[in-house]
Amino acid sequence: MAITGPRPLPLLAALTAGALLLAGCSSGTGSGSGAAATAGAAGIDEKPVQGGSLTYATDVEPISFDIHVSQQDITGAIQRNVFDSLVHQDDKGEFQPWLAKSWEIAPDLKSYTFHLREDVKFTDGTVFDAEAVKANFDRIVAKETKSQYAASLLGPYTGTEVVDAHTVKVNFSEPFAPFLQAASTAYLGFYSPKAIKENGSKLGAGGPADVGTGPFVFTGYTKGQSAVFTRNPDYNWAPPSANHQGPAYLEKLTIRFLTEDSVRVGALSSGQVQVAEPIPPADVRTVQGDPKLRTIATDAPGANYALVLNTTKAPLDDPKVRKAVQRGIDLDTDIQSVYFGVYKRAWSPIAPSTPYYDKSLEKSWPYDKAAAEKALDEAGWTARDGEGYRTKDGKRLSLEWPLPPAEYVREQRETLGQAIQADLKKIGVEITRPRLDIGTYIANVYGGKEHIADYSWARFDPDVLRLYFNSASKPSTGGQNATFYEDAQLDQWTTTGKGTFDKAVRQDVYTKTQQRAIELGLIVPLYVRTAVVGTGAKVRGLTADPNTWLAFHGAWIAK
Amino acid sequence: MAHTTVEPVPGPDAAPDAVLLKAPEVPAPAAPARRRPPLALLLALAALALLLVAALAPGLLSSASPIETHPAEALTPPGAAHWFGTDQLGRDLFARVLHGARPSLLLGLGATAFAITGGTLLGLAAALGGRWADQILMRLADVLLSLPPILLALLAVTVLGTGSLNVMLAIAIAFVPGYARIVRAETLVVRRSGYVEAAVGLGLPRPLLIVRHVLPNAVGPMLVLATVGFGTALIAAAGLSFLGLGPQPPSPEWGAMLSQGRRFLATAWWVGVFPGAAITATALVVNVLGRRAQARFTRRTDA
Amino acid sequence: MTHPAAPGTPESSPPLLAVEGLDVSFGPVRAVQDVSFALDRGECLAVVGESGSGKSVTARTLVGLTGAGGRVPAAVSARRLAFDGLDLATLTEAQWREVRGRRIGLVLQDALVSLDPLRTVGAEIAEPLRVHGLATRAALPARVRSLLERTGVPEPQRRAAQYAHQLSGGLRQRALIASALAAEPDLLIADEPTTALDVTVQAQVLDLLDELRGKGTALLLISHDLSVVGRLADRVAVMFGGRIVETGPAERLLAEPRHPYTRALLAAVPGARTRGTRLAPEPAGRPPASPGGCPYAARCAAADDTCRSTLPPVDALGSRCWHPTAAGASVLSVREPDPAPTVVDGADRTALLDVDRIGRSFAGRPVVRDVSFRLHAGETLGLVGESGSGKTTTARIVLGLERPDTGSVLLDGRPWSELTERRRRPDRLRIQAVQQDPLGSFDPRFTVERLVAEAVARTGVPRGEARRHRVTELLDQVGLPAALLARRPTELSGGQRQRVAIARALAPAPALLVCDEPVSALDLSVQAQILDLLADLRRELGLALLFISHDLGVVQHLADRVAVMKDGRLVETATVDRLFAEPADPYTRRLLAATAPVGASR
Amino acid sequence: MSTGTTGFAEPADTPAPARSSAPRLLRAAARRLLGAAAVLLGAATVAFAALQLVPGDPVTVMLGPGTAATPEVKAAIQEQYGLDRPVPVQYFTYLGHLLTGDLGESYQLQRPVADLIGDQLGPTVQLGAAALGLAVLLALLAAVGTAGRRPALRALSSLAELLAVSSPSYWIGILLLTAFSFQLRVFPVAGDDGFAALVLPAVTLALPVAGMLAQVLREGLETALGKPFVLTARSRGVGSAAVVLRHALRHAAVPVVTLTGWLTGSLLGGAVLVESVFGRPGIGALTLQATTNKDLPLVIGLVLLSALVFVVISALVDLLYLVIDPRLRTD
Repeated sequence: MAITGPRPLPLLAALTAGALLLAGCSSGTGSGSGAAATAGAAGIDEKPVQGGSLTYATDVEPISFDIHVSQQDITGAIQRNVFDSLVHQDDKGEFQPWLAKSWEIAPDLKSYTFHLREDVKFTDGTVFDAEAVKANFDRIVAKETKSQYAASLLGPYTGTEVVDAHTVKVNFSEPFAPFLQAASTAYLGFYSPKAIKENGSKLGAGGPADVGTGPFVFTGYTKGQSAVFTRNPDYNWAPPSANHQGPAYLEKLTIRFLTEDSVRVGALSSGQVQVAEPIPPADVRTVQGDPKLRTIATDAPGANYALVLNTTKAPLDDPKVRKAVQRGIDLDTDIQSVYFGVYKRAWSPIAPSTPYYDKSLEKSWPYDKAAAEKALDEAGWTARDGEGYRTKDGKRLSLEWPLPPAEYVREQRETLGQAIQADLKKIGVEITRPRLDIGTYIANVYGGKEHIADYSWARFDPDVLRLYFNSASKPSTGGQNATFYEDAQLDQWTTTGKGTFDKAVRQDVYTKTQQRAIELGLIVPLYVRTAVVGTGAKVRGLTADPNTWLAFHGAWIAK
Repeated sequence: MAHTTVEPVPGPDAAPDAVLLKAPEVPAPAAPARRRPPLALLLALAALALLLVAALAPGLLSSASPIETHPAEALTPPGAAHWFGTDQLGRDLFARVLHGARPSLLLGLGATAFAITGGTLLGLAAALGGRWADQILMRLADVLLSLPPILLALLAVTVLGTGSLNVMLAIAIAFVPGYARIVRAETLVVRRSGYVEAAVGLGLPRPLLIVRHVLPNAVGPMLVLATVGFGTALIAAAGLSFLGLGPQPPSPEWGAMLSQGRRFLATAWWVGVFPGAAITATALVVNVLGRRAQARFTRRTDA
Repeated sequence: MTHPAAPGTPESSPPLLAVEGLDVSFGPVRAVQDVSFALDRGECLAVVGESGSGKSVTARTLVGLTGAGGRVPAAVSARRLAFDGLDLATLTEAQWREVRGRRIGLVLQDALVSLDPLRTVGAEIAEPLRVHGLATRAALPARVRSLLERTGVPEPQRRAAQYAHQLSGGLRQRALIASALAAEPDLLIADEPTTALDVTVQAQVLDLLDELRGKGTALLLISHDLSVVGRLADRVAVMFGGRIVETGPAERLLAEPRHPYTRALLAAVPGARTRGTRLAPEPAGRPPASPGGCPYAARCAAADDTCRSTLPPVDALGSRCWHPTAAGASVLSVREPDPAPTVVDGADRTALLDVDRIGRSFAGRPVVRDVSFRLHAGETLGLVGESGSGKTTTARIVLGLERPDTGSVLLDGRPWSELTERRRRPDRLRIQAVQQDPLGSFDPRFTVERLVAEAVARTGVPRGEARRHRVTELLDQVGLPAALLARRPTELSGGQRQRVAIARALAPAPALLVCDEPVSALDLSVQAQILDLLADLRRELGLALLFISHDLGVVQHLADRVAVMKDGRLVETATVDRLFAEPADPYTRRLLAATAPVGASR
Repeated sequence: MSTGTTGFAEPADTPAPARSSAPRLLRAAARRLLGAAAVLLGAATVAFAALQLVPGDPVTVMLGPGTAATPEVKAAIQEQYGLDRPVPVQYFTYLGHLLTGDLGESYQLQRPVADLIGDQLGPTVQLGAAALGLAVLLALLAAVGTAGRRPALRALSSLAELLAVSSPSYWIGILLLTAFSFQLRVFPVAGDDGFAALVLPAVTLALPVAGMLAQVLREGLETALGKPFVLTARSRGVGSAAVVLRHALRHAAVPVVTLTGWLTGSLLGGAVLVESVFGRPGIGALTLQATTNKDLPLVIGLVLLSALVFVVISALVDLLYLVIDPRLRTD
C-alpha cells in the first residue's frame, strides 16, 4: 500500500502480539518495537461495558470512501470497520478463516476456491453468498470503476466462478501467489450487491450507501469534519482469532479528521476525543507525561522511509558516490533529534516488523565521515570550491532532491532533510531541494530526472522489495523502482519470492535482496516509522487488525 | 493627449467657480517641523535600521550559523546562549530569524515591485490607451478583483509552482488589479488636472507631457500606498510560505519557520513565536512608516 | 431654559453682549488680543479683517467653540464676557450647550458644507428645536415649514425634505440661517455669510439679515468684504493681527477712515472710482514690529520707531494708531498717476482674437451658446457672469483646451479652435492662462523655479545659467524675491502663488493672457496687489487680457470693454463706461443693482 | 418678507424630475446583471485558463505520487472527465454545463461540486459572520470611543489597531490556540461544534479586520468632525458625543462601506488560513485542497462562488451608498 499517496494512514503493525490490545498499557510504555503491546492488563478483570460512544481523531481524510477505488490507507483503515474479507491474516502472516470457512489453492496457483460461511448478512439484509463475491470482484476490475488500487491486488484476475451458493472459484491467467494476502485486505472487501446496483457510483461519498457486513454501519459523513458509524447489532462473524466475538460494544464510533498535529494532540489532551493517531514524535513525551492519557507505539511494516538514489544520473551512477552518501549522513543523531527517539534509525530497506527482515544488516553501515570522504576522494571529487563543496572538472558535487508540495510531505521529513543537507555539506556534497509542483515532481522523479527521491511504502509483505528493486517495476507503469538500477540477481530473487509459498526460499531470496540493495548503495534507509496512538485512560479493548489498522470492534469505554 | 475632446465631464462651469472656499482662519498649529518627531516614528526607524542590517549583513548581529545543525542542543529554551532558543535541529533561532530577514523581506519587496510595475503599466495603458484598451483591461481587473487575493495567489502558485520567485509573482498577480485601478484613476485625474492643462497650454509635446507630468503624479500616490502594500505583501507571502508554498529549505524564511514551529506549540513555544513576532514587527514598522509617508504626501499635495 | 445669572442690573440698559479685553491663544500663537466691543438688540456690528486677523476666532469664542476641530487647545481669557446677564467665561460645557443655538446662533459661510450633506434640510433646521426641547416631534414639520417661509424659501414643504446639495446657493444659505434662527436666539453671529454666493444672491441674503436685525435680533457680522459691511452694519470694528485697530459708526468709518489699515482696505476695493489708480500701497520692506508694537507697523507707510516699539492706545474716535489721519482726508490718498491710456477699439485692425458664434454642450446641456466677441492687441475685455453662466467654458475654448461644437475661434485672423493639437502647439505660447486656483495648475512635485523654468524652456532659452537668469527676472517682474525659487507651491501664500502663475504665463511673452477669476480666492489686500500687478504688466508689455470675473467692481476697475454672460449667452457687450452708466440688458441692470457701492446707505 | 425673493428666479434647484424613471431603473438593473454575468464568465474563464497552464496532466496530479494505478485506469479517468478532448471543446462543454446550472463533479472527490460547496458553506458563513460582527463591534468601540479626543487613549487604540493590522491571521490564531486552548484550556482546540469552538477562529479572523476598520472609521470620523457642518451642529447646542453619533458617524461610514469589497476578500482569504490553523471544515479548507490538487471543476466552482459573493456584495454596497449619501441618488 502506498504511503506516499496523499498522507495515507500510518500503519499499526501488530507483529508479535497477535490481535494487539492497546488499551491498558500504562502510560509511558510503548515507545519501542511492536513487542510492546501487552494485552489489556488493566482490563483483564474488568467486565466490558456495552454501549457508549467513542471519538477517534486521525490526520487524513479519505478522498474517496470506495474501497474498490481508493488507493489511500485511510480509506482501508476506516472501512475495515464496515467491510469484512474472505480471509484474515494474523500477525505471523498466517491466513485464518473469516468470511470463508476454508479454501483450496490449485497447485499451479492459478485458481483459488473458497467455501463461504452461510450465516453472514449485509446490513441491508442481503445475504452474503457466492454471487456477492463475484459481483464485487467483477466490479473491481470493471473499467468504469477506475480502481486505483484494488484492481492491482487482483493481479491477473480472469473471473470468478459461482460453484454453488456458498462456494466460489477465483481464476487467474498466471500463477498468483500473493492473492490470499490481497484477499485479506479491506480493499477486497464486499459491498452488498444491492448497494453496488443501486448506488454503484456514489459509494465513494461515504455514508449509508456504503453497505457491508462488518461490525459497524456507516451512518453519516460530513466532509472536513467527521464520519459517524453505529453498531451492527447482527454481527457475529469476526475472525476466530479476534479478541471479541459478537456485535461491537460501542454504540457509536465517530472519526474526526484533524489534520493539524497540534490540534489533534490538543483534542486528545482536552478530552475532546478519546483516541488520536498519529501522535507526532514531538508530542509523544507530553502525552506520555499526562496521567489521563496512554500511548502505545508500534513499528510500521513495509518499506522504510528512504532516500532512493537514481543510479542512472551522474554522479550517482558512480557506486562510490552512492556509498559516500549512505555513510556520510549521521542518521543516529538526526533521527534522534528530529523524532525524539520515537522513530528508530533504519538499517534495511524494509522495517523489522515485515516478514523476512534481515536483522544482520543492523549496525553494518554506521555513520563514517572518514569513509565517506575517502570514497569521494577515490571517485575523483577532490577539489573544493569557495563554499566548501567538492568539485570535479570544475563541476560542483551537487545533488538535486526535489520537494513536493507541502501537503505531500509529512512526518517532518522536510526537517530531517535539512539535517541531511547539513550532514552532507560537511563532506562537501551539496543537496538542493527545489520545490516542485506535483505534476513536475511526478514527471521528474518517476522519469529519472532527479538525483534523489524519497518515499516509503507500507505493506505487510516483503514483496515490496520487488516493487522497489525489480527492474520491471518501472515507475511509469505503477512500479516504484526509482533507482532505475537493472540487476539480474535482484530481478530473479524478487520474482522468485513473489511466486512461492515456500518459507525457506522466501527467507533466502529476501535476505539476499536486502543485503544487495544496501551494498550497491541503491538506497539509504532512514527511519522505521513508529505509529503512536494516544488514548484516554478509559479506552479498553482497542485492537489493531493484522493489516495494521485500528479496529474498534472489541473496543469499549470503562466506567 | 486628447484634451480637446475631453470626455463629457460635467461642464466646468457647473462647479461653483465664483470663490474658492476659505479655510476657517484658525491659526495653524505650531509648524510640524519644529515638533519633536513622535516616539513611534523613532522606534520604527530604529527597527527599520535593524531590519536592514539583518537583511544585508546578518553576520554582524549574530555569529551563529542559521543552517548548521547541533542536534545535541535541540529545542533549548531562550537563554543567554541562545536568545531565542534553538529549534528541533539545534539551530540558533536568533540567527535564523536574523537570516530570515533577507528572504522574507525579498518576498514582500519582490511581490510589491512586480505588482507596482504591472499595475503601473496596465493602469497607464487603460487610462491612455483609448476606449477599447480601457474597457478590456478594466473588465479584466474587475474579474480579478472579484476574487480574494489569497485565492488568486493560490491559483497562481498552482500554475507557476512553488518557490520564492513564483510566490512573489503569485502575490503580485493578486495585487496588480488593485494597483492598476489606482494608477488608472490617478492618471485620469492627473490628465484633467490644472497642471497638465497648463503644460498643454505651454505646448508641451504629448510624450514629454506624459513622462514629465502624468506618469510621476499618477504613480506617486500608488508608490505611497505601496509602502503599506508592502506590509500586506509580506504577510501574504509569509502566509503562502506558511502553507508550504514558499522558498526551498534550509533557507530560513519566517513563514516557513512559523509553520514548522506550529508543531511545538505545546512543548516549545519559542520555535513558532519568534518568527511570527518578526513578521508582525516588520509589518508594523512598514505600516507605521507607510502611513506617515502617506500623511506627508497628502499634506504636500493638498496643502 | 434656565438663566444661571440674574438678569436685570441697576444700569439703565446694559448691552446684550459685552466683550472686554478678550484674549485667545493657540499655544504660542496669540490669535486675539485685548478685543473689546458691545452689541445691543437690533444692532449690527461688523467685524472686518483679512484672513488670520482673528475675526473668526472671536466669533467662535462667543459660542464657546474656539478650538473646536483644531488640534491645539485654545486658551481664552477676558476681563468681561457677558451676554444678557450670563458670564460666558465661566460656563461649563453643559451650560454652553444651553446657550448655543438657543440664545446665540451661528451662521457660517457656504451652506453646502455647513449643513450636514447627509441629512435633510428639514432635519438640520429642526435640530436646535429638538436639542433644546422646544417643540414636540409632531410639531417639528410645521415649525420647520414656518422657519423656511420666514427666511424666504419658496415651497417650504418640498425644500424641507431635500438635501443641501439639491438647493441653490441662495436657498441653502437661507436654510442655514433658518436653522440658526430656529430657537429664536437673541444674537446671531454670521461668519462670512455671503462669501460663497453670487452677487445677486448675496444681496438677497443680506436683505434677509437686515430684516432680522430690524426685528430685534442682534447681529454680529464677520466679513472680509467691505461692501457687505456697508450695506448692513451700524458699527464696524476693523481687526488686524488679532487686535481691533479701529472701530466706529459704519457711515463715519467708511467715509472717513482714520487708521491707515482701514484706509488701505477701502482703497483696495476696486470699482469705478479706482480705474487707473493703484489699489494697494507700494509694498515696502519695512522692519517688522516688536511684539509690543503696533501690529500694523510692518505694513504701514507712516510707521515710525514709536509705532514699532509701543502699542498705540485707542483714541477717542476708536482708532488704535499713533498717527491717525485727520477727519475728512480722502480715502484714495494712495492714488498714483494714471497709467498710459489704454488702447480702445480699432475696428479696422485685425482682431487678435476673434470668437465667432461658438457653442458647446455637455451631456446634452448647452453651456455656451452662440457667443461672439473680438479682442484686440493690448485691450482688456472683462467677461462677467454668475456661476454656471458659461464663462469658464468660453475661456477654455479660447485657450484651445476645449473644442467648440459650433462656431470657431480665430487667433491673429488664422484658424485656432479647429486646428489639431499638433498644429496648434506652435502658437500656444501666444495665449497663456492664469487660473483661479493656481495651486491646481502647478505640478505638485515642482519647485517654483522648475515651474517657471518649464515655461521658459519652451521659448528656447537654453538650460543652465541663462534659464535661471530668465526665471529670476520673471519672478522679479511679478514682485517675488528669488528666495522663493526653491519653494514648493504649497509653501507659498495665495498671493505668491498667483504671482508665480503670472510669471509662468508671462514667460513665453504671450500676446493674450486669459485670466479666469484670478483674484476671487484672495483677500482684499492681496487682490489689490494682484490687480495692480496685472495693470502694470498690461501697460509695460502691451498685453491683451481676457479677464473673467463674477465681481463687477474688479471688472470695472480693470477692463476696457465688458461682456456680460448669462445662461451661456452674451447678453450685452459694451465699453465699461457705457455698460455701467447705461446698461442696456435687463439682466445687466439687475446685476448692477445687486452690487451696492461701498458706503452706500441702506 | 424679504425683498430678495421677489427679485428674480433662483437658478434651477433640482434637476427636472427624472423622466421615465422606471425604464431607466430597469436599464440600470439590466446593465448591472449583464456586468455581473460578465464578471462570472470572466472568472470562470480565468480559472479554466489558469489551470490549463498547470504542468503535468490532471489525472497524474490527481492520483499523486506513488500510485499503483495502471495507464489503463488513467486513460479511463481521462475519458470520464473528457480530458482527452481538445481544450476549446472542454471549455465550451464546461460552459454549456454551467449554463444549465451544472457545476460538474470534483475530479478528486468525485462528488458534485455544488454539493461539496453547499456542504462547506455553512461553517464558513458562520465563521465569517461571527468575525464580521465582532470586527465591526470592536472597530466601532475603538473608533467612536477615541476619535478626536483623549490623546493617550487614542494613541493606545491606534497602536492596538496597527498591531492587529500588522499581524498575520495565522499567527494570531496560533497564539490564541497556545494561550487559550493548550495552556488555559478555556476553548476547545478544534472542530466546528458549537459556539465555544467558534470563538477563537472568529476572534482570529476578526482582529486584523477590526484593526483596519477602526483606522478607517476613526479617520472618517475625524475628517467629518473637522467639517463646518459639525461646527454648525455644535453651535446649535448639540453635545460632542451626539455630534459623533448623529452627524459624523454616517460620514465615516462611507469609506468603511468602500472597504467592504476588501473586507469580503479578506474574510474569505483569511478563512483559508484560519480554517487550516484551527482544523475547521469550510470553504477555505476546500479552496486550499482544490487548488493544491488542481481539481479544476472544484476550483472553478469556488472561483464562481467568490465572484458571485463579490458581485452581490458590490451591488449591496452601491445600494448602501445610496442609502447613506443622498448626494449620489440623483443622476
